[in-house]
Amino acid sequence: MANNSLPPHLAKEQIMFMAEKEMEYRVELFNKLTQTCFRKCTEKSYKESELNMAENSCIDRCVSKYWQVTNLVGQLLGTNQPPM
Amino acid sequence: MANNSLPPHLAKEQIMFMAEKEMEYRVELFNKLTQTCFRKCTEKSYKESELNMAENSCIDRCVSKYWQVTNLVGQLLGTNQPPM
Amino acid sequence: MANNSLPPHLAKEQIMFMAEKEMEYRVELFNKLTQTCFRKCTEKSYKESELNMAENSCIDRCVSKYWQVTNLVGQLLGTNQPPM
Amino acid sequence: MDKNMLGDLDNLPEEDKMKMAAMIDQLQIRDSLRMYNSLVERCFTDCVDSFRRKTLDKQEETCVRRCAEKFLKHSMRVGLRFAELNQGAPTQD
Amino acid sequence: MDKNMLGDLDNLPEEDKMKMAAMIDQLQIRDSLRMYNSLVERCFTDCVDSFRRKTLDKQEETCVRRCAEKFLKHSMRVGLRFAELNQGAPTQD
Amino acid sequence: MDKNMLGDLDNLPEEDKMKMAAMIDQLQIRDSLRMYNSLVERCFTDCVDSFRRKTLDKQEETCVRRCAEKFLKHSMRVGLRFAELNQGAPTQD
Repeated sequence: MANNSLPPHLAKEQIMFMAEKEMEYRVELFNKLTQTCFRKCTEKSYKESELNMAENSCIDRCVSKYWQVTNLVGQLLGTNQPPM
Repeated sequence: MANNSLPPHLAKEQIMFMAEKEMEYRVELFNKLTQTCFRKCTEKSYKESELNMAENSCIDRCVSKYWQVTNLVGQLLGTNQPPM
Repeated sequence: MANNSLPPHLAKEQIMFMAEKEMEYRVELFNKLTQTCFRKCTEKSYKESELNMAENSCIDRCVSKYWQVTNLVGQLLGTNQPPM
Repeated sequence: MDKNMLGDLDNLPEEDKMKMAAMIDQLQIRDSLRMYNSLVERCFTDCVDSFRRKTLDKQEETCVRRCAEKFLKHSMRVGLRFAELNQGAPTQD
Repeated sequence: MDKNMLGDLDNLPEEDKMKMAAMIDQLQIRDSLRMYNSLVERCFTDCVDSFRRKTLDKQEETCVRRCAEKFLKHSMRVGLRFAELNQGAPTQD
Repeated sequence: MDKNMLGDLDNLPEEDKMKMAAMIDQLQIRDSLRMYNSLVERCFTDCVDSFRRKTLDKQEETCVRRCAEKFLKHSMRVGLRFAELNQGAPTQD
């Protein structure tokens, strides 16, 4: 990221780009988490459209565990700043 | 979408952006539909490279049903304009 | 690709765009290959974090075969230039 | 990831801030179109398996409705939990 | 989604229309590269399961060829049906 | 795909070359963020199946660590082989 070697208007583009990628990353994380926890917590028979109690608490725990996995993997990848 | 609060050249960018997203959406819909119907209608043994009659009619019905699901979900999401 | 009908600054954008797509294509190929070979060559029990000999040679062969499939499909698609 | 970078953003001139806001709007539009596509794919895959007719039968339609509604509720709940974690309850549980 | 927006597009000056046309070309290029990657992944996944040698054997090669050709024919047929529906046979069947 | 196109690139003025270099940096950033997201998804999917508690138990944590480390080693090995093939050992085996 030779940011400082770029002319100013490109450097600014870089900042905008990084902000965009940061947001894209969060959106993608959210999407993958949502899909994965839906798969893990919901029965595919779709007998009703409400979430029952078991599903609700499964979702909460699933999000919490997914978050921990994200941080754990972040540490392993050696990023000194946590990924979120 | 505070479109009208943007300076004109950004507003124009917004229009271009929306057109691009609209196209991307259609392309993605087409790709997902193609992949899903291939999975549902084709045997994985690949005994021949032609589509047989059963596969051809499965494809037609699969596309038709996928389309209906797209519209049904669109209604549920409460978009007043249909998604296609 | 009516490249030559575009004003020069758009034509240059086209070149940059093509280079970007070319890179994106390679990155996506690499990612899909990596994911697919991980699925084919690694046991999901994760009894250890090292790759054992069987996994290592599976990876090498998997990459080699994936590459061949890429070229084979490239030929079938009738691109006169190979895809890599 | 980048407190620093977000600091930099505050110092941007007005027009750039507007560009940022527009960008965020745009990402949300793209995101919701993608979510829509994924939802359709998932509910179709889970609910439709017979291709002897070209229209959805009653049972398939009911299944798709429930699937979509359930997914939306699921998605909102995940969003709430995700926001809580993002706002910083210390990570380790 | 947006008849209105497409209306707006007609009023764009010439240069913007060219930009639009270029954008459409570009999306098609990106799309065909993605399709190519997905096709390779699918046919590899379905056809190659043994890793005792580093070259495709005859059977795997035949399988890949058929898979790819079948997928292309499938994809064209889907494209035709999709276009028909897009051009507006009323949705409900 | 395009030896020709890459030829064209050499003739670009300096500023465009810098843009290209920036673009490559940017693609790598995006790519590594995507890889990170995929890695998390895969190891979570393979290692976490019980949702009776809201924290990872010891066994799940060990599984995730091994999965991630293994994936990274795998990914590096694939990268080496991929680079060799890209640099042109003749394709047909």
